[in-house]
Amino acid sequence: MTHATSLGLDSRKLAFWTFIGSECLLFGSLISTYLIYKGKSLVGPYPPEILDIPFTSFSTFDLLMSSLWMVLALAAVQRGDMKWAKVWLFGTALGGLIFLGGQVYEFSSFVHEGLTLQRNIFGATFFVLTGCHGAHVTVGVIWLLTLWVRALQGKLGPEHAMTVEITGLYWHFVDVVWIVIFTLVYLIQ
Amino acid sequence: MDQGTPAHDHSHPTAGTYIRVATILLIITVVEVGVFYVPAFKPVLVPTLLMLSAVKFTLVVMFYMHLKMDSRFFTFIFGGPLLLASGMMIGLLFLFGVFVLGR
Amino acid sequence: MPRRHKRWLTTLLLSVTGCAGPFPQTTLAPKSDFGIAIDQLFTNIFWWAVAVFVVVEGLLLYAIIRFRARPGAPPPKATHGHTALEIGWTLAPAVILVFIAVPTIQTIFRTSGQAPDGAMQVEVIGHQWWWEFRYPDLGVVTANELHLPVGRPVALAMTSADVIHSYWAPGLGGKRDVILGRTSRLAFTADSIGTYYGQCAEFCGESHANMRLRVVVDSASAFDAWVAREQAGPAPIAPGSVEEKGRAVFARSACIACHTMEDVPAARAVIGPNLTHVGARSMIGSEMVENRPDHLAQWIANSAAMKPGSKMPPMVLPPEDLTALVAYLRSRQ
Amino acid sequence: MSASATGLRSWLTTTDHKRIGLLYFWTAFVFFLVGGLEALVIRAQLAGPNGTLVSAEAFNQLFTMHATTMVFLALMPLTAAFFNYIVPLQIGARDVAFPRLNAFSYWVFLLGGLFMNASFLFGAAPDGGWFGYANLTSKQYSPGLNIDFWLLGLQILGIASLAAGFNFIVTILNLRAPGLKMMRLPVFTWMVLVTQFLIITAFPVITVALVLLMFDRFFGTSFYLPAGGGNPVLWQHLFWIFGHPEVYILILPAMGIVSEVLPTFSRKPLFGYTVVVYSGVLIGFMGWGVWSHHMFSVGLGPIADSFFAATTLLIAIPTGVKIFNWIATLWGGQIRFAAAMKFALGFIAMFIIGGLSGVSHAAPPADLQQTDTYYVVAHIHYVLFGGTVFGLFAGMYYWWPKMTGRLLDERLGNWHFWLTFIGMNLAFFPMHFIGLLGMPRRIYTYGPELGVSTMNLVSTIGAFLIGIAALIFVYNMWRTRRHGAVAGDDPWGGATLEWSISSPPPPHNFDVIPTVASRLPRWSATQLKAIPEGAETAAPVHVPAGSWWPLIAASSLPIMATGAIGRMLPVVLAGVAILIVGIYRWAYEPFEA
Ligand code: HEA
Ligand code: HEA
Ligand code: HEC
Ligand code: CUA
Ligand SMILES: [Cu+2]
Repeated sequence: MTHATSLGLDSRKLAFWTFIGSECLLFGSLISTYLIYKGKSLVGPYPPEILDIPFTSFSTFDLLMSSLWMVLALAAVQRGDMKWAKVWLFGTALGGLIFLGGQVYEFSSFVHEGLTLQRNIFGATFFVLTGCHGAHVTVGVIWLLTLWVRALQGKLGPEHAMTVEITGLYWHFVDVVWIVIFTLVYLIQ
Repeated sequence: MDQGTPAHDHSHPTAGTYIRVATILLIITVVEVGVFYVPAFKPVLVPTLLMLSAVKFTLVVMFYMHLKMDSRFFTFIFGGPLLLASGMMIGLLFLFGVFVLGR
Repeated sequence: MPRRHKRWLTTLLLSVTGCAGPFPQTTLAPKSDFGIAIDQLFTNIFWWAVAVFVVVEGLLLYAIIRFRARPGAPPPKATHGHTALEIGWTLAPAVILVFIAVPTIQTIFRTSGQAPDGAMQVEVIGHQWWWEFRYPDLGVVTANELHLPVGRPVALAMTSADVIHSYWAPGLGGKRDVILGRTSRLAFTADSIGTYYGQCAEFCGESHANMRLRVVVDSASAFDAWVAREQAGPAPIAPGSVEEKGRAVFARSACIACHTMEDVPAARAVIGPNLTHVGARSMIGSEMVENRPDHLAQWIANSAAMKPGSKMPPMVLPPEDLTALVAYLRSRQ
Repeated sequence: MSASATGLRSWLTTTDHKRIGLLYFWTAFVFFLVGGLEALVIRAQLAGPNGTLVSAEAFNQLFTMHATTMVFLALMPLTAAFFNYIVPLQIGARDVAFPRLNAFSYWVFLLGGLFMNASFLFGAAPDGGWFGYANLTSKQYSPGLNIDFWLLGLQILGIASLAAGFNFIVTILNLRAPGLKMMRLPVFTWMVLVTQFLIITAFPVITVALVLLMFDRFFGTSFYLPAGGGNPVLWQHLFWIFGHPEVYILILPAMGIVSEVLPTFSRKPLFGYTVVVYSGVLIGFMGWGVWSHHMFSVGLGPIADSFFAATTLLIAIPTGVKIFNWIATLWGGQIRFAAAMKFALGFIAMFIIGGLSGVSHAAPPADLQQTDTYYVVAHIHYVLFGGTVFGLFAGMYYWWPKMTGRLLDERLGNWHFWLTFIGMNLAFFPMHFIGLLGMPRRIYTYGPELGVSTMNLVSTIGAFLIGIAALIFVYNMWRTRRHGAVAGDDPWGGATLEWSISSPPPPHNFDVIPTVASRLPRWSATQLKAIPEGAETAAPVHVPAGSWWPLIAASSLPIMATGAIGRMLPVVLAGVAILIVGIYRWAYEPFEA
């Protein structure tokens, strides 16, 4: 796989950055939809009545931390320090799981308070946007756990640093999207 | 940009840098949430929050995703679509007359 | 000046195609300020396009003929570019585009649907697959046949009851989509008396092709007479007449679930066209068929046979009831 | 055709870009015939007033499927066939960057196309028009399965395009032969690169638009329904934000092909290479800022209309620059009228007409009379048929010998060209008048009083002429298999790398990866040396064995879609399971490319 390439860049990494570029448009469209429909709900619950800022701030914190664990995991793999790599990889996945748990809790409490997909346009746009992000987190968690298991099996080593780096790119991108969502959906009501 | 650039050994930043970035990110997040709760900020809330989240965005992309040290090419591949996405969002918001900044 | 070009184009058209007019939906013979503004703009662009076409295709043809391979000719000289030329053929189109863009933008603002004060207000509502026209100031509601006075500005405020349609009467100007939950506007002044044909221009489902309309532009007095008749309320019915029987059939049938009929108190529904003056319309089913007794009877018995997908279900009635009903409808002048 | 393995299995598991290119070609060509057949039925119905050949319902399905098939199942994949076959050869690579992903793209495309067309078996072919405007596509107004097939089918096809997009961007950027700098790339490869960027940025937008529609139809949300606070106009914006770049996705590869064919058959390098490349990039970029020109009749307000009119008009400049450079390429050349060249010249001539009618659409007030009439239908067929299809035919005649080792017959090619050329002008030129005289598009019938009956008849005759021409071409392809003249490595005297190897190329393409020292490596004697023609094969080149996993992973998508159509959750989950297994096995399968 590692022929000399024209740009001197790893092909998989290049492909992955193109993919991330493409994802920008995906989330851009979803976020646009959310913003366009902001304040267009015909019936409540409306965002200020239902969004829980302290709770979501914690989720945000958690996701930011998991990004830190991710870079540390990559640094460990690059050093060849597989012991710490396992720790950080698992930590990152755990951060993702906590975030997802929070989202499950948030969604179910919203549904409890009467906000569903069908209830109003806020519900529809909110669930589809954050749900799409959540789906990305889920994929990321599975991916991270896969790497972690392979690390436990001893099948992941410094020679796979690029794989870990790409996983990291994905994970940080998901984090970056959340940074935007947190501001546009939660803080700017 | 073409031939011969050997896979340049983009020295990844050290754990120290990562932790410093994380600290800044956390502080910004705290400020964001704080600003949200302080009534005095109401008039400038939206621009402030947009700016803060842009800073966070940039930090993560620059340091955690290594765009700062990595090949310029990645910046281009990511920046182009990001630009299109932003243009599309701004255009759509204008067209639907919900330009949030102007509220 | 623009009129001359237009006639020129129509003549070309006739000679090229061997088709005989009249073209009831032509966009090339507009009879309103709105239509004329569009036509002038289009004529302008058309001639620029002709000029570009002649020059560029001419060059292409010349090159093809002049530079075809000849046996034994020396190999061509390799040219890789020519800066002055390149700048030239970037600038030339740019200049032409300025000549197109300026009148375009001027016309956009002139035709943006802003009506002058005192314009006659008409509400247009698109339905699958017919048109409802309401005159809020006159208290008149009709279907598929829009009546307008000549020389008086008109402001159309348009929306849809279901999917997206597009109101279009080419002789009086361009089209505009009508969309549920949104009001679109058109404004124009018709400058000639006559009947203008048009149809729905946005694909709206099975009978999109059959969602036609006509605009009857009348003199002020004739228009006023039409309004007076529409405002007059239902035509009286002689006791014991077949029309009276027909009214009874109407009143006890499903018709009242969908239609408004002023002299049938129970019939106030707005799913289908208002039938109070249905007898005065020249066509039924949005220009599907002439308004004749036999057509009405067929329509009521099975409208979908005339108009695929019609939202009016087949009405099964005994023949004599149907005859009476048709007579009654015919009498709703 | 790669000589090594044969048999069904080798095709199902192939990861060779040349084989995948051929698979793309034949699949897309069949879809082209199907889409053309649908067009012929449309034309037969409209041959005279009050046509009764098909019902209103069937007609609506026909034009929807005609356009959807032509755009997504015929023209895009035909361009993809050339990306696959030619791009790696032009850049001196042994394969694309991700051969298995490439196979995956093809299988997803094939299965997505079959899924969409399976709707015919249920009498529920999509019928909302190719841009499926909301709210006609809502459950309320389209209760059948028609729209479900359409939206799920498009969603699947989008995945195929996206996957191919990433693959080709990386291939072109990263697998170029030594010395092949970006500004030495053949123009075709350049245009492919621009196209792929458009694909990876435009398709996510329609993906979102379709996801929202899917939620409306499957889960009762109101994204496009005013009754629940939604807005049908949002669909139009999202669709055209995708849709306009999509039309450039369709034309840029054809422009690239023409930029290869013209120099070869004029024996002159492309005039203004740099400008042609940059104008292509510019067209792609500007294509992002014009989408609302499809929505002038919505009434977005004078400011928005003026903005989009201006941006749209601007695109005429880089397009014009290309046209002038092509003409300058011919100027002073030695033009040989091979069929490939005829189609390339036809492309220029016809595309100008389509571009000029486009400019007349770009003036919003004028468009208020033109939009949704046959005048637009004329525009789209001059650019799509006169443009893209002509370009593709040029490419087929040009590269056929490289792909099969035999030349297409030129005499039949001559007939093919002239019949197509005459047929298309008969078919589509009258549509300008038909539209200006007031015939809307998408109507299954019209009255004799409209005065357009004769012109419609002429148009129908033209369409059938195109059909005959297409049959001649099919016969030509068939005949050539055995009786075509043997091509040799380089029948045309082409300038680019693909002509330096045998026809068809060996599985590994290049015995020795060439070193490139100029834009036209085969045209200057000094450069020719750089290509070790017939050089000793160095070490035997390893060719990967192929893989089942792309096909298996791809098959999960129509399974999920079938589950969704039938509202059968277990089937959807089965599809998901297959996908996951497929991805894991794929990821950890030993594979060397
Ligand atoms: C291959 C596909 C393709 C291409 C290349 C184009 C190219 C262009 N298109 Fe077209 N278009 C379509 C495919 C394409 N289009 C399709 C499929 C639709 C309809 C979709 C649907 O509704 O179903 C459509 C519809 C469409 C509309 C909406 C019409 C309507 O629905 O009302 C408009 C409006 O502005 C438009 C404009 C243009 C313009 C300005 C160009 C320009 O890019 C053209 C530029 C080229 C030239 C101008 C000619 C060469 C230039 C010169 C020789 C220089 C000198 C010229 C001048 C100074 C003018 N197109
Ligand atoms: C993308 C490219 C593309 C191509 C190549 C074509 C090709 C053709 N198109 Fe198409 N068309 C569109 C894209 C295209 N079209 C689009 C986007 C629309 C808008 C749809 C909408 O409104 O939603 C449209 C709409 C459209 C309409 C308007 C329908 C309406 O509004 O009601 C018409 C009408 O004449 C038409 C005709 C044709 C014809 C005659 C051809 C001819 O060029 C076809 C040539 C014919 C063949 C190549 C047939 C060859 C095959 C055989 C002879 C039989 C083979 C045998 C077997 C398969 C067994 N097209
Ligand atoms: C379920 C609703 C429904 C019922 C019941 C119904 N109609 Fe209709 N009717 C419609 C609709 C909708 C139209 C418009 C159809 C079109 O043009 O596409 C219509 C059109 C008509 C027209 C043509 C009007 C015009 O101006 O073109 C007549 C006449 C008519 N209906 C008479 C009747 C009579 C009489 C009955 C009862 C025997 C009846 N309708 C019952 C819905 C209904
Ligand atoms: Cu209403 Cu088309
Ligand atoms: Cu467009």
